[in-house]
Amino acid sequence: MDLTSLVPELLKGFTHFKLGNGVMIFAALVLIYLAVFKEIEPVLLLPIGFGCLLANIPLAGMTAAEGMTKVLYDAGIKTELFPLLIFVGVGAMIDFSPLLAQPRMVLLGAAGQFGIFGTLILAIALGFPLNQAASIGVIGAIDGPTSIFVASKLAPELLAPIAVAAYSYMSLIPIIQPPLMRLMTTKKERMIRMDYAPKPISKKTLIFFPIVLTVVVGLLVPEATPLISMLMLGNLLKMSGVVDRLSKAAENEIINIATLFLGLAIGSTMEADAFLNWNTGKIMILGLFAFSLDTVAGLLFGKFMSFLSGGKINPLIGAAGISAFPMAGRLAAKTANDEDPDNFILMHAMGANTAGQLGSVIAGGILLSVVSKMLGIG
Amino acid sequence: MDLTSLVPELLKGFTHFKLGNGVMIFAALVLIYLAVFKEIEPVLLLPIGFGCLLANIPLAGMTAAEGMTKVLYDAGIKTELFPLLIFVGVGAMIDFSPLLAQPRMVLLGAAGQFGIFGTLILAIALGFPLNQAASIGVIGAIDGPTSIFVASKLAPELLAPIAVAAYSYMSLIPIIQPPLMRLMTTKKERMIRMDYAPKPISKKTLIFFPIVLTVVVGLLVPEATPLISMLMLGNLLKMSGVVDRLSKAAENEIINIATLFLGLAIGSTMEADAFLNWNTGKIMILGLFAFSLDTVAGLLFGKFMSFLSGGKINPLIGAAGISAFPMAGRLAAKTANDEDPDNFILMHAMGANTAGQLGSVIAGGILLSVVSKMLGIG
Amino acid sequence: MDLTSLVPELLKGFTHFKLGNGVMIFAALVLIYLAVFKEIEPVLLLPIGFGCLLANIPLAGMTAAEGMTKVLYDAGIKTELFPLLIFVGVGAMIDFSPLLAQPRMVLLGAAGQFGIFGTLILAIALGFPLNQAASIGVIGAIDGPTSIFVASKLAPELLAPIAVAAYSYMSLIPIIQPPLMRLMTTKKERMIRMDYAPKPISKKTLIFFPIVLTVVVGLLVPEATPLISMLMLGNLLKMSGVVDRLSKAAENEIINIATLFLGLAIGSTMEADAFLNWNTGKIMILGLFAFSLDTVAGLLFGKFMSFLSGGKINPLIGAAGISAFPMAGRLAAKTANDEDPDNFILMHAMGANTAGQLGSVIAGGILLSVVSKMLGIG
Amino acid sequence: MTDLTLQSLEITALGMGLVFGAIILLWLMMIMLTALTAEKESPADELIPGSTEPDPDPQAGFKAQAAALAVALALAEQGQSSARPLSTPPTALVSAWQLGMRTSQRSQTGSRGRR
Amino acid sequence: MTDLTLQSLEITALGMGLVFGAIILLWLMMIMLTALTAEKESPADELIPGSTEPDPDPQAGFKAQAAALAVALALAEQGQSSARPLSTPPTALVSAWQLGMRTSQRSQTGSRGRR
Amino acid sequence: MTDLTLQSLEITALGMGLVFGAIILLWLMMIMLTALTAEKESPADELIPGSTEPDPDPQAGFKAQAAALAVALALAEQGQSSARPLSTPPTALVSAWQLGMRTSQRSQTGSRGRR
Ligand code: NA
Ligand code: NA
Ligand code: NA
Repeated sequence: MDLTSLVPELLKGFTHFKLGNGVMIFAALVLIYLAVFKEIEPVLLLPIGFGCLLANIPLAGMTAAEGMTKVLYDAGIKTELFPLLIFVGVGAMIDFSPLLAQPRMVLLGAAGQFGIFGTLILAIALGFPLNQAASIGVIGAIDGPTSIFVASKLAPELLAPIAVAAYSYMSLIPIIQPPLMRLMTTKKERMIRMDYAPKPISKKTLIFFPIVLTVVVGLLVPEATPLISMLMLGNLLKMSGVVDRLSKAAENEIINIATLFLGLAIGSTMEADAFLNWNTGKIMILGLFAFSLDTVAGLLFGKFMSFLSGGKINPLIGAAGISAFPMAGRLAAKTANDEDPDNFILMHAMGANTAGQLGSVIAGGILLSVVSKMLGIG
Repeated sequence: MDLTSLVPELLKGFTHFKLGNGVMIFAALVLIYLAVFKEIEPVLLLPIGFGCLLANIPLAGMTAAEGMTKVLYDAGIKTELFPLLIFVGVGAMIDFSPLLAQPRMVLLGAAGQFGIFGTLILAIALGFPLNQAASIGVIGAIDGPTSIFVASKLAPELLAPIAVAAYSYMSLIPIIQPPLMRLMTTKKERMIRMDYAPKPISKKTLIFFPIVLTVVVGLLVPEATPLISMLMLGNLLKMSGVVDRLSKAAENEIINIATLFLGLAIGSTMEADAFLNWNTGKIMILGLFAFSLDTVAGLLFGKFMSFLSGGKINPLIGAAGISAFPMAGRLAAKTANDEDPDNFILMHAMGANTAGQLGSVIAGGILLSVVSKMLGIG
Repeated sequence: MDLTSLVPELLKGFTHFKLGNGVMIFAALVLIYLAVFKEIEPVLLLPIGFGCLLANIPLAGMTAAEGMTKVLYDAGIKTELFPLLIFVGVGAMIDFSPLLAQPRMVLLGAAGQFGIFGTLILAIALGFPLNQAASIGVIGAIDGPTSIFVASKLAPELLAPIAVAAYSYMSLIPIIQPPLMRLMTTKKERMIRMDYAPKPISKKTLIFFPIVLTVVVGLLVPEATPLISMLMLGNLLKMSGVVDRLSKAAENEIINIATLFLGLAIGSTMEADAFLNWNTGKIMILGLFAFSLDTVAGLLFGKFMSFLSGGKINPLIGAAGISAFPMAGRLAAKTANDEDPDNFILMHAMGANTAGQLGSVIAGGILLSVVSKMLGIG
Repeated sequence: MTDLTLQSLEITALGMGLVFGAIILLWLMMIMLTALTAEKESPADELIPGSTEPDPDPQAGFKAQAAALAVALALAEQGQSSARPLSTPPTALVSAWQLGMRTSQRSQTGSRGRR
Repeated sequence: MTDLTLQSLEITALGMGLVFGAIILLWLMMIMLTALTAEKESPADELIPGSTEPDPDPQAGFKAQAAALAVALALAEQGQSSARPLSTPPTALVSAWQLGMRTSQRSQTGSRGRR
Repeated sequence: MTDLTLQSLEITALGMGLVFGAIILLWLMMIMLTALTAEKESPADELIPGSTEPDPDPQAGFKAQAAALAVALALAEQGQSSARPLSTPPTALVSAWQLGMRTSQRSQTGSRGRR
């Protein structure tokens, strides 16, 4: 054996290393840094960052035909299994009673979806084809699994930047929303107190709600059925109170394992050649636009509802209608509380926030339906 | 874009909705109702009902080529992985010491399988072909995973009604069995007390039992090996006492996740076109017959053993030999206790009940073997 | 139907039973005995033994095209998913601070890999082709997942005997190492006390370590990336402290389920025809040689470091550099303590032991790289 | 204005129209549902006045409180915590809010967080 | 009688015959097994007189009792429970039965349900 | 000496050389890493003097101790334990070692093992 012929073999890791890999490894380190030291959505950004790191180590073989992250991608992203399983777990953690106690709050969940379509328009204007523009727009659903589900159907090639934008900005909600809240509302509006003496919600209502919602949304927007039904399945497991074993499994094992694998698989698509281009940059900017537009539209609709109600509704809860569950709800309540320490609108904000969760899934399904039809693939 | 052309697109959920879908959604609601409000086998009937709901929402795509429930079906039912994993968990929960303390009780586990073959005869008479008749007969095993395992091998097209019949009637055991018990036994027989001074069972015996049983049954009835071996693996994990991690995983994560996915996947086969026909109705009736015949045969054999023992055996424990573990065992003890508040035959009944579990798996394997041979597929 | 024609059908389990099956079932019982009654690596030897039992019950169909253990093998061994998932869990249980506090200990992790190459030479001499010889050599990594990962790439046909040798001897470490320790060191050497006043390790260091290590090893030895990265992912999940859910899932659900399935799948490859041959016997002997050579080389290097340090290093910690984490580390400390009850070298031994874990993975990757290159498959 | 831009505006109009349409139908559904399933008799235990803690599983509340107490004890002893669950559900959040009031009312001993 | 009916009767006779045959072999196996593996010496801890709680893991009994106690406490505090595990294994059932006797004998404090 | 034997010696020389080379680079990396990431200020809580219990999660230590205590109690009551975790990690081992010293210093009550 000629030892000198081994030199390229020994250095292959370095000789195959491209500048882009370096850039992406730096990006991976930034994601991990945000996750670990800033605690920004760590359960997702840490695995995504680590997956990105692995994808940019040359010849490591993790993303190759039989590599581990490829296996996970094929098993859970291509089949859409992971986002749906995550939704089963999320459903088991959601409580719809604040919304059921004040049903009109559900309208705020519709207003908080303007960002989806506004972003779609802008993405078209920036030259993205319709399928990609719609996938980018769905960042405005401000809900991870919905974004991943729609993007993996319409434009899987953009999955990584869309998922990264969705989760990064979601964790930046406490930085993005408050300035817009203060800009769009007057101090007087923010100080509006809301009575909380809603009609009682029976256990029966809480059990029927996920079932009826699945059927109604399923008939209205078949494309939203996978997402909404898994969210509602999780909720039903929890609310029924008779399948403690299953709801615990949904809230723990199933969501934890799906989250870890989903993060790794998505991160592993961030290989330099595929990820490092202007589109990624544009998507990051469009994502920020989507988040802002959603918030503004939500607040405007909140002001409109406040006006209609004769000033009995605090428009801040409109900002909770964007989804970003449960951070946006908490943040709206906190902003009102900051203005007036005796003002508690948490229950109303959580009602709007769960409505936003529903609205996001429905809007995602509608977008999928309309765009598939136009592209002739529906 | 012509907006009027969109109307069919918007209403497609409704226009594709057939009467049969409505009927099946009603059936799904009944299953969910039984699970949630009557607590009838909720861990299975709730997911089955929800899966049925999803399968009958038109165009929802869950059961389509790449839909989630299709993915789960292919991963766990077609491969028979889910029923086998459930058996690992069940095995970890079974305790064979009451049976090992009174080995003759094992005979009751054979008597409780007459229902399988009686139902097969009746199904043949009703015009079912042999493979389907045998699958229907195995409802009389009165054990969910066994029924699913055999049916998925011989007649996968009947899996849904068979699974629904098996689990529904299993949960109706407290309604089906007591009248038959009172009909078939005299008050004097029901009042027979049984001494419980069995010989002690060593830990070594409890560890060797699942191993030896696997080998013996494996050699006698190779077709029963997958089921019996997974049941015994779970039992060995538990009894060995040295792999706490694994037995906990079997009893919790593995069985919970497999149960949820199995329920969803089976429910999703209940699409109106495939499910709504006379055969389903016949299967439901044949299933009830299977349960009744098993109970009667078990009681008759109990009376025979009582006679042989000179009246020292309470024939009620024969009804526990049908499997339906552990409800049937509890029920037999309760019936004796109702007749005479000082009569405790729980340990004997549990011995017969675990024997029934073994007998059901063995009978399922024998049925599979004989029928495969006759059909020339063995 | 002619009943006499059924006799062969009824006895098929026995008529297909070969002497080899009997031998292998006996071997399975020995493995289970060691696991249950001697508590030798029970979480692996029990499932391996049980899988071996199943593989040798004729016609049971578990290892057939659609059988359960075949499904598990294809899903987790062929894809290398199970050993990698186990490493995620192991990583979450490893603590690198003793090593980071005394970085020079890492050299002992290199010395403890001589056994890999020594065994390879011997295997070549015994007539094994290069790919098989290298797979046998990697038993000397003394780390289960590394052995399985390398063997499944280079010589999957030898997976079963290699895995059995690796795990059996690993559990015999307390019997294999002490005589060699006493043989290779003087009483005076064994009594050397080591100060433990290392420099403090910050939380930041513990978080950066797994990340930097992944990149450095990934660039140096791309073939080691899958193993090292999953080990480091688990460690990062734990050390970051922000993803409690995920690190708990890694340490519990993920590793437990992967371990059970891996054991069953590997055991199921121990079918008599494939397993019972001289090669298996040779591999068992070569494996013992690998363990011994590793220990001797580690001790010699420990003596060398002791000499260089002017007698401040206890050479016993060299024996902990073989990997076999964490038994070897504990054993080295115990041996020193037996000689002098006031001598505590546990922290130093654990540093060397974690170094051995890293060295084993790196050596496995290097072996894979060099041998693949030579065989022209790299 | 290009065809594409027109198309995107159409999608927006159609999409938001459908979203509002669907949501309004949901609103009606919720009103009907709450009306139809409201408890006639009002046993205090069954009626949960818009609480975010519906206690379908009556132990859940107990567990949540026990867990919260256990966490509080642990925090008091340790000074800080960096453990962070996956996007804390609102139940936990609001429960913590309610916990303050409840714990002041009851003095429970021996509570323990179980899985 | 048709051929099919005859065939089904044959299957029944053969099937039940084989079931009884296999079960009788199991019976013999169990008798031999219990005879061969019976403990010669009889340390009270090792011999479990037909108990359904074989305690292969000695902590299991403790855990089951601790869990049962914890549940009992929780129930007492909450009034009712609708949580229902997957087809409760008989061990749990009989343990509950035995629990009554045991708890009356021992007064244990500090028990805690762990996973 | 055959070609094959020569080849295997070559692999050994090359392989062990590379292993030592890689390990030496790791050594340098570790020295640099610890130097670069060492805490300048030294708040006692942040600096863990080579402890095997780095407490990235400050509750971990507490939990480990609580669990250890719970196990100890259980063992004391039951007499023996055959439960055995998957190759006990060294943390647990060394923690147990440190536990002795720590428990002698603090008298903690109400600790409970949680998941
Ligand atoms: Na939204
Ligand atoms: Na039966
Ligand atoms: Na090694």
